[in-house]
Amino acid sequence: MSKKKVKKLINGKGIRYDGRKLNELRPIKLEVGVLDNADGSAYIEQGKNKILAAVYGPKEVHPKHLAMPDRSLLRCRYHMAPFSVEERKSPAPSRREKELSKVIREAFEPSVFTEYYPRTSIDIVIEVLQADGGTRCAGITAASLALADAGIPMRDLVSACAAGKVEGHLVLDVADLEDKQGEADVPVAYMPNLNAITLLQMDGMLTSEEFEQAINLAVEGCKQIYQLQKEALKAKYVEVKEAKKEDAEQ
Amino acid sequence: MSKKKVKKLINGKGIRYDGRKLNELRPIKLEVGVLDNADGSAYIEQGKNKILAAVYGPKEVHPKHLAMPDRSLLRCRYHMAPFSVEERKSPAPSRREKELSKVIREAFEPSVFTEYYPRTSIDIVIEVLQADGGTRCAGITAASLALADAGIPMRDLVSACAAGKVEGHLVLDVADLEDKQGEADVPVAYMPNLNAITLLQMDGMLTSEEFEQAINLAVEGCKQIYQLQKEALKAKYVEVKEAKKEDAEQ
Amino acid sequence: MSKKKVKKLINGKGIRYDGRKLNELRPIKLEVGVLDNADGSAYIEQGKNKILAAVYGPKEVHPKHLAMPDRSLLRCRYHMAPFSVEERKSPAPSRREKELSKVIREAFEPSVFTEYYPRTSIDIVIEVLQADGGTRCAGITAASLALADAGIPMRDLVSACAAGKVEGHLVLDVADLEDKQGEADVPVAYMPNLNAITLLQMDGMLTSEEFEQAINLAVEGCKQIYQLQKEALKAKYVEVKEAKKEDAEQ
Amino acid sequence: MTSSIIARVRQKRIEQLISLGKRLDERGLTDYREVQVEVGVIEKAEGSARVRLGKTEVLVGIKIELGAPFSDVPDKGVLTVNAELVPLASPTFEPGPPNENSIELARVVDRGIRESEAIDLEKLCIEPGKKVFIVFVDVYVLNYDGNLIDASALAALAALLNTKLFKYAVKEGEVQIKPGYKPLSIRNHPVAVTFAKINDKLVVDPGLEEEQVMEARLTMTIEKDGKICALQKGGAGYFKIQQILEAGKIARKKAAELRKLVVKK
Amino acid sequence: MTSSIIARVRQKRIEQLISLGKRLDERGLTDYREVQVEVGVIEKAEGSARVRLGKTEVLVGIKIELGAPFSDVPDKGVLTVNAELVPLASPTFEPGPPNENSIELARVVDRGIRESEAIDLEKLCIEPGKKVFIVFVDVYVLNYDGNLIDASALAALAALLNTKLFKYAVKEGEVQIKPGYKPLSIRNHPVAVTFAKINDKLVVDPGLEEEQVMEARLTMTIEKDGKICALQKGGAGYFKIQQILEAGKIARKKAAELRKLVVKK
Amino acid sequence: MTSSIIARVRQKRIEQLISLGKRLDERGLTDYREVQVEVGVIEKAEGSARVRLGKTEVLVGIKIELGAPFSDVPDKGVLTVNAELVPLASPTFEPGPPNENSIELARVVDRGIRESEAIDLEKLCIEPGKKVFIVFVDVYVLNYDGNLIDASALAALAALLNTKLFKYAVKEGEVQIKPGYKPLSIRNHPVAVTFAKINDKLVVDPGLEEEQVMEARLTMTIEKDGKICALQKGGAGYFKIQQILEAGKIARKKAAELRKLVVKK
Repeated sequence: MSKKKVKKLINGKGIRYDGRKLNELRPIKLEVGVLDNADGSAYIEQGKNKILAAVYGPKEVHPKHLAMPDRSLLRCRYHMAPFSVEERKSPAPSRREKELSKVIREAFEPSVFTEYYPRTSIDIVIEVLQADGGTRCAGITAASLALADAGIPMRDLVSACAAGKVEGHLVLDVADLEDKQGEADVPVAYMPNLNAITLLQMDGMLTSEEFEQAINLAVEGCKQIYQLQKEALKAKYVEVKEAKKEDAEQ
Repeated sequence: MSKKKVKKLINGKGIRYDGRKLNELRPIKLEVGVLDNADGSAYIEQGKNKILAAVYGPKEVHPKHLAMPDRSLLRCRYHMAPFSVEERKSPAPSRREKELSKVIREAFEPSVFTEYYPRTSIDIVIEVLQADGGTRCAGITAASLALADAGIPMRDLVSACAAGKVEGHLVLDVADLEDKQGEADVPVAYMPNLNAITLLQMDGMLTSEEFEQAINLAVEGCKQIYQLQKEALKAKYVEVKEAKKEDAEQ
Repeated sequence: MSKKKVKKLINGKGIRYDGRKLNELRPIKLEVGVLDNADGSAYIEQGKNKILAAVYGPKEVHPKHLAMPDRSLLRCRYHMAPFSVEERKSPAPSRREKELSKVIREAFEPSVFTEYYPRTSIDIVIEVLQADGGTRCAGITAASLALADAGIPMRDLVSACAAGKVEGHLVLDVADLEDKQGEADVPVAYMPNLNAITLLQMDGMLTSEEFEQAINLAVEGCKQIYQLQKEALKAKYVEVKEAKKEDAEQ
Repeated sequence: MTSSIIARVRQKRIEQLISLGKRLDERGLTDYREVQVEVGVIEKAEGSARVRLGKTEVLVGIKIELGAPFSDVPDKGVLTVNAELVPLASPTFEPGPPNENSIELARVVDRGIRESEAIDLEKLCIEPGKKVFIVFVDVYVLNYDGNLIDASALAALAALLNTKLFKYAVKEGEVQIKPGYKPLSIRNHPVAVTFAKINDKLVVDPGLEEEQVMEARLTMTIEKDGKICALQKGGAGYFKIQQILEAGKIARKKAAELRKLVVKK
Repeated sequence: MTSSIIARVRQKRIEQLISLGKRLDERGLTDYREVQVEVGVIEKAEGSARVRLGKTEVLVGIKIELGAPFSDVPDKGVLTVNAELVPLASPTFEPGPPNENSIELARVVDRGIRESEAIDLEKLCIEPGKKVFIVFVDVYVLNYDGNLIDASALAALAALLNTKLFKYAVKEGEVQIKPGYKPLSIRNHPVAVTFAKINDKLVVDPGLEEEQVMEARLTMTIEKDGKICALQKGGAGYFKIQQILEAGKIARKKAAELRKLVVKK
Repeated sequence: MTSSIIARVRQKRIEQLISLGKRLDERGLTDYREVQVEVGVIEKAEGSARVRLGKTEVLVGIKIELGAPFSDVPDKGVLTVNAELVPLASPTFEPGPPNENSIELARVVDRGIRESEAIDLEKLCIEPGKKVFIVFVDVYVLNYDGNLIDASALAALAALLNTKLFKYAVKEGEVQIKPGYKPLSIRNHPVAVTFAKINDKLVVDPGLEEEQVMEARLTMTIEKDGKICALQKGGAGYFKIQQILEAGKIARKKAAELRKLVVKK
């Protein structure tokens, strides 16, 4: 976290620079089934984040020696497009991208019934087309929908959201500028029905009281996002049903 | 194409800076069977180009999973020696070399009866020792002889030559300086007996009339080179026959 | 060898800058069985060199296609820690490290009864934690103990030591500064019982007389180190026996 | 085995249709699939465009940065085209460094832009031999259903036309960013038209299934005045001269149609 | 198969013990294994420390060099943490470029140092935008018996506290080394505490066998005033919020104990 | 299996011959195969030479470029030797980054040139610490029939002796190329002589089949006054001290013979 304060981010009334209240999410747009080739896919816009997620699988594992006799191999690739950030990013995966790929995969491990598909792999691909803070969380939110869209059985959807500390205030859904100038960022992935935290990281510094508030705030955010995810799935389901009806009527 | 005109390349009488007429090839020297280990090999000098081509195969494919049940796997590596160009080239294959390796391989695909040797590979190696413009074409011309030298059955020899546009004139067999200062370069690979164009690329700009002339000019060049290739093979064949006769006489 | 004389390294009485006589080894400390996971391990301090060696094997070869039907595959990795030298070294293996890995492996080939363990591999790992000249020799001395510690049958221990020429004098066990300012460095690996030189390299310039003296000097050094190796193994053996006795007595 | 039988049946079907002048999706032989172009989709990039060609979907983002010129052209900015076949787009795309397919794609797109001199690279020189603008054209394939070259070239052109360049001043050798933008100067409009040769006939804009059965591929990039500015033959087959000349005529017509979709009057 | 049966028996045993509040090596659930810290072990490095955590053994060496700052923080020195899982340390460690495990290890250690602002990076700036000190923290794993993060973070802290910075003067833009050293200014003391969740219970400092059966892993890095300065959940399982808050309390206590081993009063 | 029986029969045959002082190709034990040296074969390179040692064929090209010196020797030019085992040369050579064989080859050639101080690197310094000439020696193996080291070292020496350095002037810190060339200053002439130990006997210039059965390999590089300037033992076997000293005597003689082929009086 850079401590250089470039701009006042929260005004006296507790309103953030983008007009949000402290515990308010950015506008979120979710779409399910947006890519033709993938077995499942979803698109998320959250603030200026624009992220695509795709799922391929369950499918034959390549290379074969990675196949597991008792469950499916879950793989994940989190990747940012070269043009997604201020300064062009080399398309070769950075250390950051490799770490996030790992923790995102681990965020889905508790969700997916991998034991249903031994000797296969399920590949999650997250491509950040435009980054605006909180890409790992938004990527997880989208990827969970892509898994559902692919028909992969899950214990629960995974919803993800960060809380953070900015200019002394605990805030929900940390935006890019808040992340850069703020005091802490706590990304959380959560399965609401199981009360299970499946990803937890933190940059910054928080007292234990602040941390407790932050994690509760993030979990509240996850629950709101969970509702949006279910609506997005329902919208897709309805769309498909209507399309089928139309087909039948023709 | 750089448009900086460093030097007048064609004089008022249509004579090029190296003394050639517009539709004249550079001096070409072809030798077949120049390397001891390769199953087939050839050497070409065309202008100051000096290029070796070798063929290994048909042979067992390594790694095995690349083997194809119904035909031979044709592979090609076009590579420039670090000392072949003005400024030392890193020996790691460049993007250009990777693209040329692909299109050269595709230039030979229509020529080789790959179906005769299922589950094998045929490897074409082209090493540019000195580059003087038109290395891909000269490399193809040599590699075709190397394939013949290796006894690989072919529908026809592949002959290659570029046409181009320099100072407003269409010219045959574009040299390095003409390529750098000229307006267009159209490399063509051609099987004369089948009237088949197996490689076609272009840098530069041409009207459709110019393009039609250029491609016809390049094909004429290919036909001349075809004769030279056949002579080179005959020379080798005679040499081998005479060597055998000598052996027999001893 | 840089010829820049920064400092007088040998005084009028033939005493070296670190107080040693010309034919004197640096203080050497050897410890066997220092790492818990490795099948065998050893630690050496020689001057300021600090080097760990570990052996894993005989074990299944990975990848399998490298396995040999009639003997064990000996592999070696000589590697320097980034902080082992003045200027931080990138952890990616340098060309020097790759060459040394090869010649060190070849220094052990004549020693190990690889034919006893067909289809397996024996992996030697040498990690230079601090470098002070003569790391390849010190690494070999330690790795030989690690092989013994792993219970790998050997024709003889391999002992290694360099001789060199510094300010016109032939010296034993060349230190870093002597290597940098000196006229020649001749690292030698040797199996005393077989009178077998298993590694020999040289940087610098020597007349044939000097070379003969240097190689004899290095071999004398190896013989001294051989004694130290045997003592280190004995110390370990006694320690184990005593530990077992203690276990029995408890 | 079964799948290869199905594949052969499918191949036969495609070939039969084409010999009748028809195609699987009921297009004519020289018809493009539906083309959708959307620009400015990535606000943070200096330029961007998404092109859909039927189900093929490509996103191009343009970034502009300061850097050094090449030593042999010290007075020109630098154009760099890169293509990523991201694993989103197809079960056959593997993560990893660019392979020959993505390199070819990038280089064919590059050639069209470079040879038509679409970007005025001289204007991107700040200090000759020292500092120039580098234009990064990143082609990002999102869904692969055939004919990536045409979709990518079109998206690249649309993105370039949509690109803004920040204003700057040079003070004592240092470049200072000033408020405001101006459009990147684009003076030519190269459009790629790709043909597949199937059963010895030419079809434009091959879909994925057509690509899988085609004998050879030919891309012709046509600039705004109808000149050819790049060519690329691909695939294991060959073309007759006559086919290439015929392709040239079609390409000019098709390029003009496609160009209208991205170039505003 | 047999080995996997043995593994399952072992797993059962570990789980049963933990449900009784016990562990394989007779530690309590919140006990660390024996910790040994040795500093200055690599004289040629600017700083160094070896930490043993039971049989886990990690060496950290610090090198300081001159270099350029990042363009977005021109007035700060650079911290670079790298971790090597060298093949010495385990039969499962392969030579090669860093994999996701070594990258995660390095980044979690980095985060604790960076976020607690342990190093005063402003003081490592020599000439803004041009020349700064780069602090290389190289984590070298020598023997792997579980809980590399805590051992590495502790060794990194001990090494940093042991680091000397050469004195220098800047003359006409050139840095000149002067005789003598001063200690590197370290103003905070982050300590990582890692929990394994096994059979829904938390244990600290998991050994290798515990790591092999754990459901999930949680690392909390605690700075000198008891604030949390880095978090990392790992592993295929999950945590309940209550478990995380409980872990926070234990972590603060454990971190204070560990800190005493490396920070001299 | 059959091929390995044939190989063993062949091995026996080679060993028997050598015990009788003979070799497969009727050479004596200390005879080289026919050596052909051709210089200036690559006109565009600053220097070049092709050496044929029997059927082994190596091409060396020299390029000279401007660059920065190493920080620890700011007043010297840079020598860089690289070797490529190009897939032209043998069915066993795979494309890809240098492996341990090509690295060893390059480094042994490098050592002979560097340690004999054949190139006067001080003369290649243009501006200390800033700008020097870099001499790239690229070894390109065209046909592999054993003993690459001797062929490569000889070709490198011949190419260096054939190398021209462009003239230049330094104006305001910029190097300006001037018309004309002068020869690169070469002040020593290192020549490598390689021995194979087969059936406990030494043979020089081993051919490929001899390399396949040899127990060990020893290269001695001898400079113009008969001093040894580089050594390299290779292979899985060993040497007795006496064998090494004996090799030294032969090497000096052989090196003098080979040197005559490339150094003009």
